[in-house]
Amino acid sequence: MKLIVAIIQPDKLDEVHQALVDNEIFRITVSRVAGHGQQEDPDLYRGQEVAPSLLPKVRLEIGVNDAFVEPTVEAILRGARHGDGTIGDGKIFVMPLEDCIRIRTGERGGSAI
Amino acid sequence: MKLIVAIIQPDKLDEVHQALVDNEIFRITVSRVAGHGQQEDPDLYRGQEVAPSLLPKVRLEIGVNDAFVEPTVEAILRGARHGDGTIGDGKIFVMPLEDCIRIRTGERGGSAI
Amino acid sequence: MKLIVAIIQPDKLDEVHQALVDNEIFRITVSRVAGHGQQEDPDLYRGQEVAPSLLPKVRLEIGVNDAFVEPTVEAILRGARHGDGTIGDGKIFVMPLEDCIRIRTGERGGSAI
Amino acid sequence: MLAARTSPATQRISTRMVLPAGGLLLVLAAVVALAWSDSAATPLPVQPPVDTGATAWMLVSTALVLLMVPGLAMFYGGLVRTKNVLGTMMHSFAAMAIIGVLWAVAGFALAFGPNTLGGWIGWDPGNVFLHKIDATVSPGGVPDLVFAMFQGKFAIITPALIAGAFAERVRFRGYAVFIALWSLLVYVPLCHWVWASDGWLFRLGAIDFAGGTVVHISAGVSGLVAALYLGARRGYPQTAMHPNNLVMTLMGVGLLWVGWFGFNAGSSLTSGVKTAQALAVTQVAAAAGALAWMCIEAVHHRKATSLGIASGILAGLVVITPAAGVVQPAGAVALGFVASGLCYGMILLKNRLGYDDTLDVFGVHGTAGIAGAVLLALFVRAGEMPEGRAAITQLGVQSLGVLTTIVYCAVMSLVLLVLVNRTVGLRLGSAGEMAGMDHELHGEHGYGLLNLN
Amino acid sequence: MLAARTSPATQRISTRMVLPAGGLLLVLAAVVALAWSDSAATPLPVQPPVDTGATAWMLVSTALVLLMVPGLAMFYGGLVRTKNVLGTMMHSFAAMAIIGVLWAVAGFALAFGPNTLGGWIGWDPGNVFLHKIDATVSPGGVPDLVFAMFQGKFAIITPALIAGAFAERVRFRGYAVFIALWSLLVYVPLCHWVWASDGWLFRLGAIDFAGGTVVHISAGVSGLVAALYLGARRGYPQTAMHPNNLVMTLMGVGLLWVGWFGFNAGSSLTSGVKTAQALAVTQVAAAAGALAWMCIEAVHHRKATSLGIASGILAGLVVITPAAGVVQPAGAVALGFVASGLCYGMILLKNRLGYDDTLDVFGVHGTAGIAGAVLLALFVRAGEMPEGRAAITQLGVQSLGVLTTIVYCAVMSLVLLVLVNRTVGLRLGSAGEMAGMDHELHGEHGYGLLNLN
Amino acid sequence: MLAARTSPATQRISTRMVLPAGGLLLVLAAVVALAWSDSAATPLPVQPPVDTGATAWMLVSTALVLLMVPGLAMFYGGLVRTKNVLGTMMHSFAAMAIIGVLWAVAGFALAFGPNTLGGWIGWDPGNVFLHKIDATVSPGGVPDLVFAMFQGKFAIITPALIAGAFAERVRFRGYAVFIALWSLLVYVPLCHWVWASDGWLFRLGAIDFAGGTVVHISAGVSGLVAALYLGARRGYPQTAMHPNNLVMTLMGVGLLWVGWFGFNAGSSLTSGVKTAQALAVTQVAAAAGALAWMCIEAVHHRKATSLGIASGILAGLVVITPAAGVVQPAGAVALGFVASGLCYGMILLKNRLGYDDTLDVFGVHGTAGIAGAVLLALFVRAGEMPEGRAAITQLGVQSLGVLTTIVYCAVMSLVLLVLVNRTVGLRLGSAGEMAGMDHELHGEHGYGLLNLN
Ligand SMILES: Nc1ncnc2c1ncn2[C@@H]1O[C@H](COP(=O)(O)OP(=O)(O)O)[C@@H](O)[C@H]1O
Ligand SMILES: Nc1ncnc2c1ncn2[C@@H]1O[C@H](COP(=O)(O)OP(=O)(O)O)[C@@H](O)[C@H]1O
Ligand SMILES: Nc1ncnc2c1ncn2[C@@H]1O[C@H](COP(=O)(O)OP(=O)(O)O)[C@@H](O)[C@H]1O
Repeated sequence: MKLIVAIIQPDKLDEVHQALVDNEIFRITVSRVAGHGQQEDPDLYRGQEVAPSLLPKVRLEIGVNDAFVEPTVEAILRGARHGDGTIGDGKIFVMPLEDCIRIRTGERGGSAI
Repeated sequence: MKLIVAIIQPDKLDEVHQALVDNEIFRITVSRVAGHGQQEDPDLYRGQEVAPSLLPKVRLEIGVNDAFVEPTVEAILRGARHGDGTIGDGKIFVMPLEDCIRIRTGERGGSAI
Repeated sequence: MKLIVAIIQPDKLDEVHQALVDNEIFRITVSRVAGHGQQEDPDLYRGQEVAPSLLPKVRLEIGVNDAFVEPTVEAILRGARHGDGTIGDGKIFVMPLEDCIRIRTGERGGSAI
Repeated sequence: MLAARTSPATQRISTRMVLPAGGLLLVLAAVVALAWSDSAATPLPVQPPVDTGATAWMLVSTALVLLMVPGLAMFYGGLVRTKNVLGTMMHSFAAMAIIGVLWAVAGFALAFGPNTLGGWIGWDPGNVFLHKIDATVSPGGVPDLVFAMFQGKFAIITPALIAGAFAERVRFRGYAVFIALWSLLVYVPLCHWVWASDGWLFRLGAIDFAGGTVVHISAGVSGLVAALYLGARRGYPQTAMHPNNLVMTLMGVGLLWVGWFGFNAGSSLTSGVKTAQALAVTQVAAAAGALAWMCIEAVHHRKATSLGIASGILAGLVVITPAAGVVQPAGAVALGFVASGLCYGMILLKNRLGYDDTLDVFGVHGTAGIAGAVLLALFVRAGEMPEGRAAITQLGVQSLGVLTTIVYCAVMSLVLLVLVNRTVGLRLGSAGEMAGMDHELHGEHGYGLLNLN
Repeated sequence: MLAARTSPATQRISTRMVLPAGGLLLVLAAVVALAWSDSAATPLPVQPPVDTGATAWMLVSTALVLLMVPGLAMFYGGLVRTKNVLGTMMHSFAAMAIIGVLWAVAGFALAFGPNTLGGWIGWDPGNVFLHKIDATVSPGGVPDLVFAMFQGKFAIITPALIAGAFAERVRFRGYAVFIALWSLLVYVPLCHWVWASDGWLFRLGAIDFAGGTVVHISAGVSGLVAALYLGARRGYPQTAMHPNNLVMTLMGVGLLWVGWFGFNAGSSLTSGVKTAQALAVTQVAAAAGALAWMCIEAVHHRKATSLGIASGILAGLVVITPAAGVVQPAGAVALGFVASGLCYGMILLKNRLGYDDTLDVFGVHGTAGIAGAVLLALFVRAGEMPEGRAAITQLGVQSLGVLTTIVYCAVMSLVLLVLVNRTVGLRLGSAGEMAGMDHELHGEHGYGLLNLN
Repeated sequence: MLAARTSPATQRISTRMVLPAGGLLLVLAAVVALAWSDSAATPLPVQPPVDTGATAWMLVSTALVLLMVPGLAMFYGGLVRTKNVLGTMMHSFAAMAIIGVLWAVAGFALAFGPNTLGGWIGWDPGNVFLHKIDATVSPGGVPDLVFAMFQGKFAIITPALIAGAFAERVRFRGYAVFIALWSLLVYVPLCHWVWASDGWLFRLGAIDFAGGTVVHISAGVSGLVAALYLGARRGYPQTAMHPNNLVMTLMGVGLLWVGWFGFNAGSSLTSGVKTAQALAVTQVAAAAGALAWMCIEAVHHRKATSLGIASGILAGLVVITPAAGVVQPAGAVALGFVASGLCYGMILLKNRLGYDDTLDVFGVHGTAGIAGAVLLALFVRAGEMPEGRAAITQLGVQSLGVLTTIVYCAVMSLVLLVLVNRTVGLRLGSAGEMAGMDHELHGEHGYGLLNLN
């Protein structure tokens, strides 16, 4: 099992979500975060361009069985890109997941994902 | 050492927190997230039921020594269930944790947890 | 590759960020969280001190190549301490990271970090 | 008495309104309206001329007191937890809806009609739906409808104030029924006693310029009884419960201050020197209350809080309410200082006693209301008391009024609370309380910040 | 006609103002101002005495209607998604800026000048920049400038209302041009027909006390046409789109209610019995609307929502607008109930039909506006109709006014929408819509909560 | 002089009030109040009759100017970082508390008493606690207490404006002492010079209708001096510091606009043609300012921001303040345009110079205030200047008034800043600045969204 964490642009959440559903990944956890990378996206403040050091991003957290790692990554790549890829499109991190427990039933492991 | 991430229902935070304290887990980090799973929990909007694709959830992050994994999981299971378990009660993920550093002292490893 | 998660005090975000940049770590993801540990930091409410069970904290998430683990940890320690270390200064967790994908290009592994 | 004066039909209407049902009412209202719109053609007796200036100020005062309702919603809404913000604000808005209709249908007729049932309440069947005063003008030159609407706003805000005492733990349905009954059986009689020209407290010469007893003591005491009867919130006081939005609370107190000018200076029912005096002391007492609370906190905790300044403003505004037209600025400063001191102490006492008057309705409105109603006797302008009366006598009269109000409100509120809780249900269950009123009772969330798409 | 009356110079000014360019205008304005400040020295004819009371109330009403603009911004702003909150509020504020200037430059002269172009519009070149009425007083004793400003606020709020129908998907630039044109070519003629003393609907005896047709039906119908022409938001209705801040929506509706007192009671243009009547029914209808909506939801979904209560307030306020000075409280209750029922039904119908009238401008303002303008004939006071006219005849006249308004607004709005969309561009592109108006069009974010430093 | 006129006792009171101590004061106030409530029985001389209409409008204006204080709190509060939102709002609310009391105790007596100390200030010991004017009516028919309260609101808002210049980096305690001193030593003298009938600038025929010099220039200049003396925020300008809640800033500017009607039109001290003129130009100038700023941004950055529209509104409102009663709508449009242009330029200049006038108090209030006070001479109605005076002479007089104000404020503010910073401490330490004022100084958090239980 793996835990996949992806940082994407907020405006792509819908499309990523759709792409995941298309690849049969139905369960995700989402949060608002702020990110610093290469991207610059200034706001305006009284006549001045202000480039915030932290830009709003969305963080996805998805626990998957090993077979689903590639479909998940592929779905995110498909949904999260602006055009052919633009600076700020984000990152995907894949981490080992040792166990997963469904709270409702207490089930463990792959079937609980 | 393990890092335990749990996604629970917001209204169970208090009880989970209490259950953790009962099992002598005192340090946690909490954040608001939104989750998509099997649960549906519609809001009303001008006479219409609107089922949001993302429901409010709470995310717990707890670093523990190996001996505390089971007590932690057990406490969460105990505190987070609605009745005998209801859809939407959430998930627990257990990940390997290679190191832990207490910023205040610089201590490392199990004693820093 | 490692994923480093750090929980720090909100007022130290700027300094930690600067310290990371000084150590040539340029990409981070930040979120607001709430933490429970040893620290107590009461608010006032109509003449009464109210110690919240959860205090505002900032969570950093940084994916790094192995060689950068120590510089990252060192930068966080340097930036996040109040004086010589004060209760509530936070924790750093280091987790194994199996893969990293840059969404823009689809690059994988160490070069995508 | 009541039966002899009204036709059974109208009577049935006024009873039915208590329950927010409305379907049948719609038809009835239409019929009644049509009937009356004809009869309105009958010529009116000669009227006093309209004083456009006094009327203008009373119209404005009505608008200002209305502004207090969203102000209160914001003040209270900011102090509860995120999951209850809408439910708490709804308490104010529902009072607007329910009492707003009820007052026009029967409340005004009951409060300002001639004594009935031995003076317990008034009743003027001609003023069901404010019919009789449709085009009449008071001797002061202000159309009676304006007075009725101005008074209606007081009737709205009083139950909304109570809601703070049992915030975060009541069912909306029960609340709606409770305030409807409370309004008819507690507020309306009190209002009649104190402000109707044949009310017994009015006749005794009790001074209550803008509602210290009628509004604040009644809300404070009823709130206290409700808080005690319904019990504390789950987890109180061990769990720290943080205000979700003190920023909104500050905005709310700003609107309350502005609206209070209408509340107090409008209670002069004219636009002249008395009005100016009421406005001036309102301003000064609020500032003094805020300053005093700030100083107390600075001494007690070395920090002045924004909630403290807001509470001080409120304490100052409440304490001056009964006294607005009758004391001078120096007295207002003194009252403002005293009020903040007493309220601060009362809240500390509450914390020690451990009951859960959630937003300190008794702690602020009750305490400062009592202080104002009693102490005003010490600061009153010489000419304002019934001729030849000594300050000490007036103090006695004031205390009598206050005591009666406390006892009446406590007893009646308890009866109504038990009644509503046992029938419709008032106290929210533990699961609902955990989930939060907003989603549980109203199917909504206050802030959608997390919903990203 | 128009050409014959104005000098080419002034004409050019009034045309140019339509585009928010301003550079040249500044110079022109300065010149004009200097020229006029001299000419103002010519002695004025004898004037009616000022009624300070009526003037005071009209000044206040002007301020209250202005308060509705931020109120509307908050109401609308709270209902959209986080990424569009500022852009949506900007629609109200931009109306303040654009129509605020336009009205002073030419709008008032066009709306309240004598009939021109066969009565389609008015025109009084002396009132460009409100010059002629600088110091005149109306027979009612209110300075004409106050009336012009009061009316100007109506001109501001009407296009701001429309914006709710196409919220979350228009370009700011196109919106600015659209409302400027719409104001001159739709609002101003309507306003002239209904309220100018030589307007044809006014002469027919159509009753529109405070703008049921001019403001609400026109905004509702134009909004509907715009929603249909521009199409739905990306993802509507599959994607659930949650209000970002219902708390703010509640605050907004509170301010709207308060402001509406100015809107309706101010439309009496005096401070007397008629004003009191207008204020009373406004209050009662709003409460009745809220109560009805609450009850409908309680029956339909077993939950009363805060947005429901807010919508009911709005429905009640809109329905009473055309009827404010002419019905009695009982009629107001009836109208409030009917309005909430109809609006609730209309919104359900919209959901079934699937078009995206985003914030239900037609569902609330159009529906309740039509209901009020037509049904008021059933509840009107006997003395309010042109002598000897039967309720049924009045109903016919009202319907004629409503139908004309609907047709005129629908056709003209469509023409303007096509025009603006094809030239300046009105519909926002898909990428911009995904990114959100706030950052895309205005370079800002509404809430900076995530920015920690 | 001062000593000769007051009894030592009252003098001590007025001095002591400067420090927010209050304990002793309470007792004193009570004594004084009791003493006076008796003496108030002495018969008053024959008074002018009350004009209820003018009084109504002045009461309303007082309420409207009070509304500006929460409006300002919201405007400023929204622009700072999340950790400072309450502390910033507290600056406005504390001004309400401190100056609110101070004005009643001694401020009014100092500002509007007869010349003393060679005309530097006024003093009327009878008006300590507004005693002498308790029941008097001005020749215009407005009770003097209303005027005193109306003026008191100006005294409150001016120091609150200054706070924007050193937002996010001052201690609350020092701020409280600073504004108390500033109010007595800077505001009160200025107010006396310009508005008291024996003030030297008033006598020179300087036109300052509603406070361009007294309020805006004084706040702007003092703010600038404070920003320079206290230095920039930690990290400024490298670190981007984002507004935490532009949504609230927009709400705030809405309330400011509404409140400004009271500010400007209320300054006519009546309810008539002059009032109407003041209200009209206020409306038009604000709209013009907003429109101009919108256009400038659209040209400069291809995007119109909501903060831009808000700033333009403010610029327009400030520029018209000194000119409100004396220019015509065309002039108001011109002034609004010019003001936005100048303020925009001034802020760009500030960015280049690098000093940290955090919320652009000088950039907006100072700049537009100066522009308005000087340029009004070009647009003034013929009849408004002292007889026979040419525009150019008036321009000279205006410039003299402006220059004096600038110099006086700059010098005195600097003295007070140094004094307070060295004694009580004004500049917040680096650790406190990082932690944020809300938690550090007030023990609170503005938004509790993260506190989940
Ligand atoms: N190594 C990393 N650790 C943590 N977050 C990262 C890392 N790299 C990228 N991110 C996140 O992804 C976002 C996009 O990164 P950016 O550098 O702008 O894009 P790209 O990698 O396509 O050039 C950043 O704002 C940050 O939140
Ligand atoms: N595989 C997963 N990856 C990430 N989050 C998950 C996963 N499974 C569940 N969640 C989180 O847990 C929440 C509850 O899941 P749900 O499917 O409703 O409950 P259950 O598993 O009990 O049926 C979801 O809203 C989501 O936030
Ligand atoms: N084992 C842990 N798991 C998760 N979060 C932790 C853990 N230990 C500390 N934290 C986070 O770090 C913060 C600081 O911890 P605290 O105990 O106050 O400091 P210290 O360890 O220096 O005494 C906590 O509020 C919490 O958010």
